[in-house]
Amino acid sequence: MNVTITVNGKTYTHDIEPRISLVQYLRETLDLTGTHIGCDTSGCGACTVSVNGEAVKSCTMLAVQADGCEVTTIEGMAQNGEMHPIQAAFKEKHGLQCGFCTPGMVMVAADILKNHPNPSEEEIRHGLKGNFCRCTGYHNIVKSIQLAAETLNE
Amino acid sequence: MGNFIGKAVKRREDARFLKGAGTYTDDIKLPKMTQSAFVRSPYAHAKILSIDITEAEKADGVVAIFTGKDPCGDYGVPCGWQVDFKNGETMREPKHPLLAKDKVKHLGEAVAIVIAETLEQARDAAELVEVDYEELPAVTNPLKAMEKDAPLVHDEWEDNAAFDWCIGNDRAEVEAALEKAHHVTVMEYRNQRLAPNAMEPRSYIADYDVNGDRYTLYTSTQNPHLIRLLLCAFALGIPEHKVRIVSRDVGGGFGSKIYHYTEEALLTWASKEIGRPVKWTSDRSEAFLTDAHGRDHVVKSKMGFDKDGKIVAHLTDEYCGMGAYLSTFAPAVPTYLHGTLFQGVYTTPLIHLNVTAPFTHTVPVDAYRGAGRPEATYLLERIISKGAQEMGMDPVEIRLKNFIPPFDGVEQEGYQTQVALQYDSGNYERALKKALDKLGYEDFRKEQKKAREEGRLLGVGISTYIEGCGIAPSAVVGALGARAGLYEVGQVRVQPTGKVSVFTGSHSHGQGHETVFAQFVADKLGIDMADVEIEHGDTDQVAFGMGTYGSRSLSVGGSAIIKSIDKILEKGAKIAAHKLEAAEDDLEYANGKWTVKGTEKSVSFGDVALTAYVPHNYPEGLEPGLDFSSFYDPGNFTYPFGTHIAVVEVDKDTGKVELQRFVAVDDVGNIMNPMIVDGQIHGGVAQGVGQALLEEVVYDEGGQMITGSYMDYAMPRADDLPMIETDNTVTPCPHNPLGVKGAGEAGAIGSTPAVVNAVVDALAHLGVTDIQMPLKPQTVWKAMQN
Amino acid sequence: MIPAKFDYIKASSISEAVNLLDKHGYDAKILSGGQSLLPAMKLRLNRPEIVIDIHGIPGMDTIEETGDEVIIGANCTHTQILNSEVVYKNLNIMHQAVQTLGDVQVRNRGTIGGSLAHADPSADYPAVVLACEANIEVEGKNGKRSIAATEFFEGIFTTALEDDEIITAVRFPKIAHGTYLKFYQSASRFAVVGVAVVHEGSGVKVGITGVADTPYRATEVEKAYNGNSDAAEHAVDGVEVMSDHFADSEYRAHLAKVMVKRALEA
Amino acid sequence: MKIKGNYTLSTTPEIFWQMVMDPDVLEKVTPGIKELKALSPDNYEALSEVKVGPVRGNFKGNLSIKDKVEQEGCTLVIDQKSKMGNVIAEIVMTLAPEGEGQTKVEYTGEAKMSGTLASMGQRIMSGVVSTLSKQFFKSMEAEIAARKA
Repeated sequence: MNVTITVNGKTYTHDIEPRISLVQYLRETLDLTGTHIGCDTSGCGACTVSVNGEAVKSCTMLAVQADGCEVTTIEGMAQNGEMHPIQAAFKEKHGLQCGFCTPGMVMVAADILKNHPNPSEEEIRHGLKGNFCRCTGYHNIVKSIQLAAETLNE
Repeated sequence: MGNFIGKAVKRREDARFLKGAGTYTDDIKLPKMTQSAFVRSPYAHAKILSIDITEAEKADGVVAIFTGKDPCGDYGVPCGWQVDFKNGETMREPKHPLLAKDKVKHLGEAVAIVIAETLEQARDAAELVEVDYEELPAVTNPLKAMEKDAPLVHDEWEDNAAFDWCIGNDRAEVEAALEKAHHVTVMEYRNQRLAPNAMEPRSYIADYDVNGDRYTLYTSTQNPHLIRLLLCAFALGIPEHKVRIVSRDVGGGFGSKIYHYTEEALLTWASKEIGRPVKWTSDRSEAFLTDAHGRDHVVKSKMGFDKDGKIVAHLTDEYCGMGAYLSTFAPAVPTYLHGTLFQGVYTTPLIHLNVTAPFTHTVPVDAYRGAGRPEATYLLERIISKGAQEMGMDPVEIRLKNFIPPFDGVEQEGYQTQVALQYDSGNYERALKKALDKLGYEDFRKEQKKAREEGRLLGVGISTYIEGCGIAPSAVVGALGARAGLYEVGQVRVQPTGKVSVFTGSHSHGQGHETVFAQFVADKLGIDMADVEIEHGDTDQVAFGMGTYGSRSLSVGGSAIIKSIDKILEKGAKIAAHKLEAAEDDLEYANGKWTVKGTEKSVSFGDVALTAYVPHNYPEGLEPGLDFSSFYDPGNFTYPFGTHIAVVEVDKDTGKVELQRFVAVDDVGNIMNPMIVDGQIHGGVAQGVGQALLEEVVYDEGGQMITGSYMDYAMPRADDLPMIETDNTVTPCPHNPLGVKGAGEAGAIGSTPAVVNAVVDALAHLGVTDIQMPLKPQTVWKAMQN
Repeated sequence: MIPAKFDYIKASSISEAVNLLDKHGYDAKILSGGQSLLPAMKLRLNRPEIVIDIHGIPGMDTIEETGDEVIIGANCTHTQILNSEVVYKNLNIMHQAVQTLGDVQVRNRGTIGGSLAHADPSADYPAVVLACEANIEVEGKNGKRSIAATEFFEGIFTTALEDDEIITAVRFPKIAHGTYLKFYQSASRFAVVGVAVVHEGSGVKVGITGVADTPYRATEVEKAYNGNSDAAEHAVDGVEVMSDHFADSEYRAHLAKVMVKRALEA
Repeated sequence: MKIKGNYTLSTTPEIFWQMVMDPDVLEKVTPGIKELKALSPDNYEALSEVKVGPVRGNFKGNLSIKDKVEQEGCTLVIDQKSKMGNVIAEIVMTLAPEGEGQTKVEYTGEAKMSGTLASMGQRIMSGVVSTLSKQFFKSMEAEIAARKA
């Protein structure tokens, strides 16, 4: 069926099978491979993108459900070549190692910071519950989000 | 030490990862690429009566379907390490077929591959393949696999043993010492099976080029060259120069991406068969069923102490599950990577370990972060703490009594253990004391006493670990059964402009080689980091290599690069001397230039580089160019060590464990980039804590896996962990040029027993002396009730 | 993972959804947030031929406050409920429950109607609607009806909904004093035991999830309560307690008592 | 997976026994059964569709009855295959008269699952079985009522 979705500010119309998930659409049709697939059961959060300003797991949303929506992926976070303060904070605090869970982490961090501009460590950890990282032990991810909060509040 | 070495330089690979611009294998699309799906066994053990592909072949978009009856069924993947029986019988090495032909031997074993135009079509058609099985009895527990009437995994042998093995002193001597010991502590437990769960599922694309008769395999591997070797020489029998392995960004490995998997070889074969590229990316559900698992030891151990708490003897028998087939490194894990660590950091005079390695109807087991060393450390650090508890001693006191005294490997000789290895350098007491200070051990004990009076259950657990990594001297591993050398290769090519390209056989899957390697290369050459580029992960680009595992990249891969740098500087000096019209001996190299000692006369690195490639005015008899490749084969393993301390509170009503603090003082030798070392420790600790508290692959009696998704397999999430308090002591490695030891596995090795010791400590006054991992609330609560 | 093929229809009104459901009945599934349905479809544990998307139907995603009630539209996401002032002030027990539910991303998509219709035996909402004595508002081809929460859950994943009915809203009485406590399964984060306690005068109403194959009212606890939290001992009276590799029935029964006691004392 | 339960039906063991032994009745009351074809006495080929909550799929396989002791009990052997995995179950059913013309049915057994059903659905499946058992007896009760009427 025909679907119109705005991704990172650009509007696309495609004829897609209803069973195609949003993440497949992003990766296969739009070649936006920054969003990753880490599991089948909505458990790992690697596929997190923003739909109408809210973090969602794009493996657990059909592309047809996103008809008419505004989607932001990791590729849409940097502006004019400048990393978003959250991305910059992840680099500064070594909040990533293999990089696979990272796009999902950045996208969920944006949601956490939207709802908690001055998050406590507990609020950050609570907010990261839906995202697995197997490399960092979360330590530096928490630090990255704390730094991002400071930068965004400046 | 330099501008970059030892500094927390930010990672250069981060920009692409943070922008979603990394290139993981599943991100790659090739023209005319097909997709594939596997038909996998729903049984742990069954006869394949028939496979009917007629309906599937008719499905939309199907390009080809192959089963074990096709030629690919005659190929298999090899094991890379041979450990023979104690009685001299050769290791039993079953064929590990690319597709099962007559029998399936573990849940998830592939019986057919369906290749189609799209992934959806491949999946739909795979459902239409009808396989008729006759289910057979299965065995999943290593101990039960060695019972008399256990179902056989491989009919060609009379029992399920793949090999057996022992190390250490004479068994009778150890037994006699235990007889005479003042106190003997006994432990029996299972070091549970774990699923590595790198966040990137395995992914492969095979592309056969008919014109050039060449194969390219894009693979999410930790060691591209090793895969090429195994694929070419063992699995498919194709010449190595016809094969290119490309492994761009890899999303974590933790061991699980070392091995040569059947899917890699099968796709490579199939691509030639259909004349088009074939892709396969694992689902997480498939990953649980087919990625090599870790651990799975059944352990019975005794440690004898004298009346002062000094260890007098240690005897252990283990049954270490191999799974249904022998994975690439599997035989080495419970033997040479495990038994050789039984000395720990203690002066134990008598040690004997006996290992039986049975096949079971489960997915193969192989190296998982730490590989054999976490299992050794868990045993030692638990049993010494249990011994202390039983004898009424403090866990710190018993360790101090038994520590090997400090030695630096230069002034003092390396420490020769009872179990083959010679430790390079160590100061175990210093790390322990630093960790105790960081924690505030005495204050904690007071707090704990007060808490107990209030009915709260606080506990502290200590683990003073050592590991052997940076494998290794090839002659040694060869004598121990390795079928490959374990050196590393580093090529340094100085471009005519003075920029430097480094080609390394080490492969980063999160470790940050592009940054750390550039740090020391820039410093050694006295140039800017921006002028150094690190290349890896493509066998057409990098001469040779053995890959990244066993915390070896910096100590082995880094040393190979250093060797090439030395050659560059040696040759550069000749060119510089010629240009400066001075004797080589009169030159000194610093800050990127050769200077005639005591003068202002100098020539820069860039000038020399240009001269090397434009040799108009050039030393006679010297080859042009500035490009060297070196093999480095280390003289010994490296031996990082440290102390990990966990503080927990146990909910007395529910048994739930809260990890409140974790202190890690690690000695990984010299540190190139403290930020990255800390990061490695954090991640390792999280995985070790995962094993202690959460993780376990559970197969039921029939061989079905009941923890096959993130709904049932628990891994640490952000709210399961506290901030991890790290620190270091530095005892340089005496035998490699960087003085480094390795940090990748340390966290996972030291942390697990620290957490379990802490929980047992919290419950000690209730009479609890041991609990089986993982320490699920239910398990802890039940331990408290007995 | 890719679901088997299906047809997708987006309903623009409740009556359209009901008609579609009536027409396709057995072959159709309602999609609201999809957080439970889509994973099951991807694993091909479920393969509806028709998926009727009710997301976006006007009027189904509002939270309203009337004199003594809070009415939550079935399509309200968990996040909407979590962020609602009305819920926070008048139905704080729901606010507490939503905090423990899933994760940020799941809460952003999943809906209360979807969760209740799915009737997972370990979901959080069922305990709360039982303790609050909420009413589930449904609409089918025979019109609208209201089902008392106590009549709604019939078995594991089984509810009193007819094949042609969909949930349109949930009507809660305002609750001044209520507590939701959860002990979660460490992998799925679903409830091993979830306890909702509503205080009313000197009595309590207790809803329990995760323990049996159906969420239930712990009537024996309610009878024995009388201000004394020892009544928690009756938490699993007459209940067949579930068992799995995370919590066997002995431990789960014990946990139920512990959690009920804590909730009564909160 | 253990299966265990009991149910009291408002009919005598004699009548209940007759009903259970009648393939037409079995086909009618067993939830999801679409077709029951007798292969030999007490041995049927069954086609079924199970739909409980998140799980829905077509099953195909055998259903047989053994160890029959008239009006006292028997063992049901179920061997069903599907794309999601297979189910093999042996359920021992015992009947005892109870009160005025009633029958207490106790059933106990073990079900073995494989494939996705086993790795993904353990928690779900125990509930599915209990729901299906309840549905079976509910339908049986309805059938009894219909016969009485």
